[in-house]
Amino acid sequence: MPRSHMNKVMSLTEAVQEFVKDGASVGLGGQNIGRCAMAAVHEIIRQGKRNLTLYGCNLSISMDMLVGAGLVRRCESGSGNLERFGTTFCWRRKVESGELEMEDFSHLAMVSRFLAGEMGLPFMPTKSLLGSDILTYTSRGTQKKFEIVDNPWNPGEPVVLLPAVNPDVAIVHVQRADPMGNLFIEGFSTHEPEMIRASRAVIVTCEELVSTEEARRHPERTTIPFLYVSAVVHQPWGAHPTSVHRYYDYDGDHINHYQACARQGGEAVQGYLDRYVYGSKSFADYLERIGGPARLAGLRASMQSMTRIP
Amino acid sequence: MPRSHMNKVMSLTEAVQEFVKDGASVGLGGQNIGRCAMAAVHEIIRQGKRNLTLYGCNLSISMDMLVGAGLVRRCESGSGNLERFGTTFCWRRKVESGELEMEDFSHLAMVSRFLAGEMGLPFMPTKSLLGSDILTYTSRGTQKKFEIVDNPWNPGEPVVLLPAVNPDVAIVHVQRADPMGNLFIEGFSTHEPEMIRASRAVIVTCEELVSTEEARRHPERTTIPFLYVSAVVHQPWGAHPTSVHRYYDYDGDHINHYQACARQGGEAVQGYLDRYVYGSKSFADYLERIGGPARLAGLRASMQSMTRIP
Amino acid sequence: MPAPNGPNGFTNQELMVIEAARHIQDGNVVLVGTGMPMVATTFAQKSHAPNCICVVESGPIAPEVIPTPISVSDPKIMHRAVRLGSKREVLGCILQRGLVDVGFLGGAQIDQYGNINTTVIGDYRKPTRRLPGSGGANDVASHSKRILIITKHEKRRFPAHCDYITSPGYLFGPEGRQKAGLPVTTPPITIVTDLAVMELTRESRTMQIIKLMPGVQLGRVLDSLQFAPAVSAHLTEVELPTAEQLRILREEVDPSGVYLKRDGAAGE
Amino acid sequence: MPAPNGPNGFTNQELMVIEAARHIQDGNVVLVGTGMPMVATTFAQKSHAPNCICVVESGPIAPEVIPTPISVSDPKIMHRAVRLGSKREVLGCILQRGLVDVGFLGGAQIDQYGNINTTVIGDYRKPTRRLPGSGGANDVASHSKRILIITKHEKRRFPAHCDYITSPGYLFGPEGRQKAGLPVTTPPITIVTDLAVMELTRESRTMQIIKLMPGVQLGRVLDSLQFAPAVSAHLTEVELPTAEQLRILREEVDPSGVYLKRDGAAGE
Repeated sequence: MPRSHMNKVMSLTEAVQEFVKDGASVGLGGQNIGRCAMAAVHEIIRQGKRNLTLYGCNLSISMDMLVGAGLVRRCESGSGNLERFGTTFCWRRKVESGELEMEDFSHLAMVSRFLAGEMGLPFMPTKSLLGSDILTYTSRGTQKKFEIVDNPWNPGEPVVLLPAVNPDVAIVHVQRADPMGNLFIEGFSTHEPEMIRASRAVIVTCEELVSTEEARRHPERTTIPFLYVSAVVHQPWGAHPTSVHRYYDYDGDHINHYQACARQGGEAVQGYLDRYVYGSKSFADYLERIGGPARLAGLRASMQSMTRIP
Repeated sequence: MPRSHMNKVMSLTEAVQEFVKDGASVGLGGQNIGRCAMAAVHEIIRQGKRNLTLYGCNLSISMDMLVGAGLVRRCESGSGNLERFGTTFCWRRKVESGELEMEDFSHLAMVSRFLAGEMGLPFMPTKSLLGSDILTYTSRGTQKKFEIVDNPWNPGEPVVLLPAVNPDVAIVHVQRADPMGNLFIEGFSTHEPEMIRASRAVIVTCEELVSTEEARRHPERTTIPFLYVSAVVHQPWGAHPTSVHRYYDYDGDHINHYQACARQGGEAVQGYLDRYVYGSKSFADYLERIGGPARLAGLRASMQSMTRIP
Repeated sequence: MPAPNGPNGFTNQELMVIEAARHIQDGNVVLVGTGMPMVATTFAQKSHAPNCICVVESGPIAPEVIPTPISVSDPKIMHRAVRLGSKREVLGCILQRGLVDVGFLGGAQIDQYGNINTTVIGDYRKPTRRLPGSGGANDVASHSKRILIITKHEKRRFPAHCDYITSPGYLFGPEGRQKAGLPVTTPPITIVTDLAVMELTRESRTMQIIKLMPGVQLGRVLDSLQFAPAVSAHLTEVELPTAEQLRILREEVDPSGVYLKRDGAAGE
Repeated sequence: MPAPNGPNGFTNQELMVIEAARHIQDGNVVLVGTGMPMVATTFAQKSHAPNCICVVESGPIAPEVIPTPISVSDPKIMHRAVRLGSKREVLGCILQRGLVDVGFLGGAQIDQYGNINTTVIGDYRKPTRRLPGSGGANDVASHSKRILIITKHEKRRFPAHCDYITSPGYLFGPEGRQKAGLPVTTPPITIVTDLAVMELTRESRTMQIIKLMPGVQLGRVLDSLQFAPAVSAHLTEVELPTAEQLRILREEVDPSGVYLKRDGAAGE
């Protein structure tokens, strides 16, 4: 819970220092090439937070970069990939080599676990997973992945129970937030509503910092109320190279560049991180390195061609 | 599921004829003095649908009128009352006399049961109800009200499981809907999102019928997508004498009038129904009987004094 | 019937509201219904706890309530909320999730263990009087970190045991909540009436009288309970209201006297 | 490599998409990912099933997809949706709720029972190749009333048994799904490839070849499976596409050839 309800605006440096600890479980927002909290991920890498456990539904480039930086011990998720841009190569390599613990669920299973977490419940039932090998195999380090119980209202019918997830901290990038931490998400919201409300702390980066009057004027449109949010960071372009609906398109060239490094591994990944993360003093500096205003204007124009921009 | 996705607009008479059967389980929207689906309730009473089971969280005047008309066999809910306007007197009298089965839950318990229903699950856990007499007493006619299980992740910790509710039909009144059945709810939404998505059929009355373009322009603002909705009825003032946020205030005088009849029971209730329901050819006729445009303008002005009107 | 008394001419009903509000701290998240709980919480917000956050079970989160809502579905209770959501969001994702600091309740019967009955007087199957039922009260009593009860002090409201436990206090003794598996095992429970303040704590777990309203004799309180409560060794008198507190209560919180009667007759 | 053939100079990859789309009926609710499933569903919408409804696991409901999304998080897949919601709304309140008529999947391995593997090649604990994992596929296969699988026909993709069952087909035989307690016990499962159409039904429960692509010999299909499938007594050839179907596919569905290669080389 927040220290003050009224003003949670701080720098990303402060937010990561305060709310991401070594060994933390971290919930990652976004999906594939959309709305991944890249600025926050860069800052976690710069601060070298180690031994992390990552939770999400689809984990993509944000997860892969943390894995590539050697900060991740374990993942629990429904998938790891960037769809058309290929798999998450750093992740794949470390799962194959056994360096990274991976616990597999389906996307609905992960949503169900966050749903239990946000409702203050120890577990959530699902009718997915039955008969599949997701219930056959468990990762090293998993105590108890699931329980199958008999439906008390229909004896003989098996129901899967999955344990709640309450991440120590969630990292999300949204379109708009106010200083209290009221969040306005546009486009798909994936697993974020449940994950945010399930987390013990939440760091939010946003394209625009708006007044709380925005929430009070149209309170049905507030996606998430402030009660769950710990830190609000104003970070335009904070999801680059992934897209932010109604703000900018994904940067296919840069994603391909990252993927080429990630696929190669070793020095190529280190080189990418040196140039774009460790070597950047800030996310603003990174944005210069990826092409600056000219490239960003192109991504904005590409989004504009598809949808209303606010 | 709907016959056609594209146009579900029909009259209330048709909607009730098609989707409310004798013996049906009916989910009621609204709460206390807000957004109760009164026009739909009048039509159910006029068509004399019998032997109903009502589900809701707070059941108020809509439930009480159906009970007063002798159409209800059983209720499952968290409460029955109109707060400052007193209890639900027809309901109270029939529960006390044993003529009406009443199964008690808490509001969160009912929400949890609708949540199970909308998620396609047979049950939902909760940590409410433990230790209370809600788990001691069950109504006649209840097969199995709950199950207490041990938390597999924390042996020794009891967790309550509650059975899903999937009403045969839900009846709700909303601010705006489009012909497909996309719904736009303003103000509190109570248990309606879960109840609507859990129901096998849904009759929606609305203040305004809008174009589907409204949904496509701001798809984050659609409260409920059309997939769950069976019938869309354009019925302005359809929640009178309860309020509709941003459209009109509750009609305290008329609620007091109903309550005086309900408290007295017998001929007073019959007189109320004869005058306002059976005696009204339509809801428009009813609106004339309760005072017509002059009274309605006052209720709209009262809302206008409190909040923006669209 | 309590009459205006004290230097500022207040009623015990007014002081009851102010005393209840004193248990709300700045920054607290308070789950309230309408009536006295809403009056007391609004008073706290307008006096010593400007950053206390109201959440209302029908969906409003952090509204700036305008006087005087008479229902959790009253438009006045939604005024300028930062979020108008659903019951699941409030009762599930805030209350059951463990984020409510203070749960504020009333009740037809409150027994020596702080259990509350709002369901039935007499036998559940053959009721003398059927009451509205739990509403969100069972949930509030199960999950709030602290429970505040505000009620008019009448002997019939304070039986040794409730006819029906709608909302759990300490159930049947010190380990009652723990044995039942309730998520919050030792919430402080405070009962504020127009005669006295009583509480149940981690130590006591049955009702103890800790304060008396100004001018009220202990004997009168004891006579108005159907059980023998403990009496604090440090029994004190409820602090008098200031003129400013009374002004806020009368002018800003309930200006038309929907709940607070000026003539000294307690409202519902 | 299939070359343009037939009267309209189509590729088998194009016909594969059109044939898959024929299994979508007007008014169906279809849960799709990107790639071939999205291409085929968009084609169905623009040809014979204008009222078929797309839902996408990341949150979009009934979008009017513009060409050509490459991810379920691509803005193109959100275009003019009637609702942009959450994964819980789509995978929980639509899919698990039982409202999806057709679930559309691909897969690295598909076995004789229609089980799908997208998790791992080789041993789960010591993988030869780690694949992306389930995503929403397990959920789609568990809850859809009908399952459509579209894939390039390569022998390595069709083992007798999947190395890992990510998404359930009929598991290990006719009663497999029922014994496992899956909510949909006998979904028709249809596999459309660039060589043939195969299906599993209530009766068969193992894979049966029912149609061949134009000009493809049965022997070639049999050689491209690692198990011996049944062959329908009524084996037919896949119906040829019309010029209008090809025009829609090429001009309206994937005009820049993101997934559909004109030179006959199948996309991913």
